[in-house]
Amino acid sequence: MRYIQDCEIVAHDLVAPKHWRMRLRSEDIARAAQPGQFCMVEVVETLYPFLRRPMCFSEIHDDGFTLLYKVEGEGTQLLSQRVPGQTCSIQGPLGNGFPIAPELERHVIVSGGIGVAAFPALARALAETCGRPPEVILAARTRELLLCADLFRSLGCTVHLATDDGSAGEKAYAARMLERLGPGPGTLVYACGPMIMMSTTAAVAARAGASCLVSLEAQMACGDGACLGCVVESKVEHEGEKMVRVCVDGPVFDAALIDWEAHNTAYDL
Amino acid sequence: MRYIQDCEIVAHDLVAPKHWRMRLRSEDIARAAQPGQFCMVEVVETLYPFLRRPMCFSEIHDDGFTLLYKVEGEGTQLLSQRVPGQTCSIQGPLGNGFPIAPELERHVIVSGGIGVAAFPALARALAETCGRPPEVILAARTRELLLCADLFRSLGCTVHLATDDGSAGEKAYAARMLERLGPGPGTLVYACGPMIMMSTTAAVAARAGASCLVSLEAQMACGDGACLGCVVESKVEHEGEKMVRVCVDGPVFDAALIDWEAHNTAYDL
Amino acid sequence: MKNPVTVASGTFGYGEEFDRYFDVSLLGAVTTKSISLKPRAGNKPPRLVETPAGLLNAIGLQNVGIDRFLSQKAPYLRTRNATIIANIYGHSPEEYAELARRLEAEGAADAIEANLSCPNVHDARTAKGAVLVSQSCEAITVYTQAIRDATRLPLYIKLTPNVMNIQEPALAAEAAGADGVCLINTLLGMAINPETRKPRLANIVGGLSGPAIRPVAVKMVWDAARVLRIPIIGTGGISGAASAIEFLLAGATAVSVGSMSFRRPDTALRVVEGIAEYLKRHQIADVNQLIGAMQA
Amino acid sequence: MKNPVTVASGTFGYGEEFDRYFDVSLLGAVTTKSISLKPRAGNKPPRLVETPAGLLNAIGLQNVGIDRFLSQKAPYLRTRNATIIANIYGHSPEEYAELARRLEAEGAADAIEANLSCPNVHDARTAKGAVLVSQSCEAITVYTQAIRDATRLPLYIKLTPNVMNIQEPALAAEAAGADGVCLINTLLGMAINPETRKPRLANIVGGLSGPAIRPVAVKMVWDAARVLRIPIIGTGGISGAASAIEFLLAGATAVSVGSMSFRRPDTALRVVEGIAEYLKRHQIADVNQLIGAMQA
Ligand SMILES: Cc1cc2nc3c(=O)[nH]c(=O)nc-3n(C[C@H](O)[C@H](O)[C@H](O)COP(=O)(O)OP(=O)(O)OC[C@H]3O[C@@H](n4cnc5c(N)ncnc54)[C@H](O)[C@@H]3O)c2cc1C
Ligand SMILES: Cc1cc2nc3c(=O)[nH]c(=O)nc-3n(C[C@H](O)[C@H](O)[C@H](O)COP(=O)(O)OP(=O)(O)OC[C@H]3O[C@@H](n4cnc5c(N)ncnc54)[C@H](O)[C@@H]3O)c2cc1C
Ligand SMILES: Cc1cc2nc3c(=O)[nH]c(=O)nc-3n(C[C@H](O)[C@H](O)[C@H](O)COP(=O)(O)O)c2cc1C
Ligand SMILES: Cc1cc2nc3c(=O)[nH]c(=O)nc-3n(C[C@H](O)[C@H](O)[C@H](O)COP(=O)(O)O)c2cc1C
Ligand code: FES
Ligand code: FES
Repeated sequence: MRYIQDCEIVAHDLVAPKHWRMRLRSEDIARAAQPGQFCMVEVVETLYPFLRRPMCFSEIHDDGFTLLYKVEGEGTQLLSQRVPGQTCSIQGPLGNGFPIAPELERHVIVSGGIGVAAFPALARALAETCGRPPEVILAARTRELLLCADLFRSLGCTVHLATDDGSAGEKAYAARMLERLGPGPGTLVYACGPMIMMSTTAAVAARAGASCLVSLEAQMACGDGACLGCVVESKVEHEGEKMVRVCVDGPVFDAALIDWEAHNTAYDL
Repeated sequence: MRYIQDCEIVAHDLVAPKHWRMRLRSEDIARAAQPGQFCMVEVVETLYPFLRRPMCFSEIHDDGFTLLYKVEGEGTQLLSQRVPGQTCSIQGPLGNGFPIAPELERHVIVSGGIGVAAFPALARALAETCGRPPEVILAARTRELLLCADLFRSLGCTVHLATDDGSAGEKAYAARMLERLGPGPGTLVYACGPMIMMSTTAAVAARAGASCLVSLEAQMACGDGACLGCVVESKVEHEGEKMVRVCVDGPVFDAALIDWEAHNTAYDL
Repeated sequence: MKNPVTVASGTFGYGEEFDRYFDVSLLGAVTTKSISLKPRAGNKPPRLVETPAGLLNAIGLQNVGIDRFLSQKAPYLRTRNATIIANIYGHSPEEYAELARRLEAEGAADAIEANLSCPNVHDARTAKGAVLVSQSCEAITVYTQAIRDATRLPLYIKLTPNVMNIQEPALAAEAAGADGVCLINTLLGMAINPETRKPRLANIVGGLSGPAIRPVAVKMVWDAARVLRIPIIGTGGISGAASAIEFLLAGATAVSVGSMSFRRPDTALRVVEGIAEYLKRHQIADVNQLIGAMQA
Repeated sequence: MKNPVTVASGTFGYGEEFDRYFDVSLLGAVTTKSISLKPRAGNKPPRLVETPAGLLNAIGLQNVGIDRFLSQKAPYLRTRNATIIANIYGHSPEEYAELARRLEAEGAADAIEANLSCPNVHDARTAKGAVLVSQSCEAITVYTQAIRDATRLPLYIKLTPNVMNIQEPALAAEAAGADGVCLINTLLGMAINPETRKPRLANIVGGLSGPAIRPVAVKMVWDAARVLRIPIIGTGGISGAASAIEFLLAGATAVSVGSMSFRRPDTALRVVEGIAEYLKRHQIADVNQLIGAMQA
């Protein structure tokens, strides 16, 4: 099921500099949404910005869902000005969520910066279905950008903090932290964050024989597979195509399929 | 003095179907503004709608001013969604206000529909400087669109109501009401409303030997005399030009100078 | 067509992507993504950049190729009872003719739209002079005749706005046997990221679409309508019924909704409904009364 | 010019209208409204209609004429210490030459910009083929040479984007002796009110400007920069420093802020300041290092 609904903004708070949490009401979308899926958010009613903005479901509640986003440019800046009581048009859920595999031994979430957005919903689902909450590596530039740590702890997760400037946790890169946790063939790693963080994390997992899923970003117009704008190059052909669409073939991909070099060049990240 | 200021929205209320009253804070603009002048309002931060919207000062307070507007299209629709606490960029005051002439015997305001917007500020100024509050003819399509009647009464004005459907006051056109008040050579009529109402009011005044000032509308881009977009045809040349600019040569004009036929064709009203 | 509303090629996939939002058989027709003989991978990403009230794209005609179109995409649309306008793209008049022939032979299209105007399949750095087929009246003649000879299906020629006077290519298409023209394809454009100093599209140049270009498109439809006897499908920045009606009044016989489907997947359906509501409100019996009915 | 930022003709009046918002001598130059030999009344209203992220205008070159320009407008700008680019419009090469001669003789301009591209002074209903001077390379040559012979002031030729390939008219202007070109004037466009079925402009057709057209303008500047040796003034939808820098990176030597001055009268000054801030942040010593510095 896919919906386009005007959802009421229930709460909207600045949680760190330039980072906002917005709770929206929609029982339909909440019922249909899976961790790792995303929605397309209309940031303003008028047609500039023209396109919706993709945002993943950060938390999924009984009566709605929560977005967690960073102000990057014009669109998210305008979104941040909306206030509770107003409505916001949401299209979703879209894309493929994270597969939940209780049979695996170990689940490790590796999150960098705003890449954390999708993980509270995933952590809750894993905690509920796998018996054991996932381990979480939470990395960010600086202390105040380490988001959702308490939320993960409240779900029972062990949280390993890392910052680039050493202001909290370890002064280390996320991939290095993963290496030290000693992943193995029975480990499933879920990574989301800057491109370089995902590619290095994928490399660490590969060397250890662990599986690694990444959640990718790309410029999107439709979110529905129609515009062919959001493609990334895959190492393996998918239905005869070298180009896979982040919106419908992803956003969650097996890291081993992604041509990281091509992707880095394209998005310059 | 002209300002471009981000003014705080102090209050914003729906006063009749599709009609809003917005109070903004700015001591600078309030100090500089004259009844009949207008400002250019940025309805959204983003560039669609691209242009500001002209709105006259409806009331002028010590610490700010009030706008009274009707939702006509996209721009005013977006403006109506803003909430107190947010700011709104205002450019002004612009244009020429109403001349205040205490030496004249009689002052009659003739208002049609949202044309009433400029008159509360004018009525107060006249009441304060002329010793005697102006008479007001307040016409609208229907009862609930007769705005500001109590405000005028609180200033001591005699208010004559008229509606097209007879739901309040008389079922009569404003120009006809003016005729019955018997204006004469010592009377100054101030008219604002639909084009047809202003032209018929001007004709009544002319026949009675009364002066008549009208406040015109036109499509505006700059509000400052630069774009030459807001012109109307004048019967008399102004600095060698047949075309006069509503923004800087008006918006208040002597009705006798306006080529009503050309203006009606142009704006199709 | 049961109503004068279709969707613009490349903005509605193969129709199936939108089936989950509404019943696509309610549209006058579904116009599909440009199909070539061989599947095409398209350009490298980034392929999209948003611009003020618009969108630049350089997809590069990624498509599944005629074989998969015939075996999967068209049959699916048929199960949905959609009228199909198949948009085609080739590298020579012969390729276009071959595509048209196969589509007709397999009953996979109710009409053909030949894209002679895609801005994203040439290297912008070296291009000089006429680089799109529809920038040359001679080329339009040759291509249109070749396709005309290959099919009896209604044939629409899609033209580029990047010309000095749209009347010339439109008349060339008409003279060569087209049943109609589609106006407009995207306007050439580009954008640069000041922080990285790189072009925002991997292809550097792309095609501009969306509400931003609507005034340009309406003008071109009006220009063409004054000289053509064949119908025009008006396209460019339609965002709802009001803007669709603008195109009809300017002289378009039908309209196609393009990029706006990205913002609201059900825009085309809303346009169908909005036009019906408008006709009722204005007590107009037949939508054809609106065509070219601007009162200048 | 003390900095590479000016304003677009017709969007900044004669400069004096903006003097109350900031000191106009802080701009590289003030480009004034097109001036003709006789005063012009311009077109009938409505002359403006807003479009998505843009503006259609059909002012029709209303202006005070060269006499009042020389006696009032230029002297006022001189008292404000502004550098003046005087934009001129005539009905023949001789009229342009005469305007240039008088401006130079009276010291009323530091440079001349010849508007060979105003879309609002022809009857759109009957126009066929090349209707603007700058749609014909031959005409550009004749007009440019005539003005060139009349003045030694720096001469910029302002071109229309309504051509197939902007390189041709740009090269024609260069070959005929222009010191630079100004790209772009407005794109032809129109809009219709569906409720009244009337065109929204009394002139029916107008010129489209504003952020909506920026991608088209950047592309044309980039195209022209690859073949010209003379400087380009980039214009079209500049709304702040970031978009101004886009034009420089594409190859413009200077930029002019147009319609955005309507939205924010101090935009041009903000662009001056924003470019300075950008150069500092990126540790670039000279703004000229940005010109054509896109990394493709
Ligand atoms: C599937 C998916 C899920 C996402 N979930 C989240 C989320 O939960 N929280 C969050 O903060 N962000 C998320 N993003 C990224 C978010 O969509 C972009 O930050 C946002 O679109 C930027 O919009 P803007 O108008 O503010 O920035 P713009 O002015 O459009 O651009 C600012 C910068 O952001 C980049 N950008 C723009 N659009 C995208 C995009 N679609 N993807 C990646 N980069 C982009 C631009 O290249 C530019 O560098 C997600 C993206 C995708 C594809
Ligand atoms: C000097 C001046 C003072 C004004 N004061 C007020 C006021 O106090 N309260 C108030 O409600 N309105 C006032 N107006 C009119 C107001 O500016 C328009 O209603 C508004 O701009 C419409 O914007 P929109 O985006 O909602 O409508 P649009 O979608 O832009 O247009 C909707 C309709 O309004 C017409 N319109 C658009 N702009 C103008 C304009 N500038 N003038 C006249 N008609 C226009 C259009 O032609 C169209 O028919 C004033 C206009 C002027 C020129
Ligand atoms: C992402 C995208 C892909 C497109 N692909 C095609 C295509 O394959 N074939 C074609 O003829 N036109 C293509 N177009 C052009 C559209 O069909 C249409 O002519 C143009 O976008 C203008 O309409 P709009 O402003 O409503 O989008 C594409 C446009 C976009 C935005
Ligand atoms: C209201 C208006 C009036 C204009 N008048 C002139 C003019 O007199 N002469 C001229 O050469 N260009 C004129 N132009 C074109 C601008 O100078 C500029 O080339 C165009 O608007 C594109 O820039 P922009 O998108 O930044 O506005 C005018 C533009 C507008 C919007
Ligand atoms: S966003 Fe359109 S195909 Fe993915
Ligand atoms: S609004 Fe620009 S001259 Fe009046």
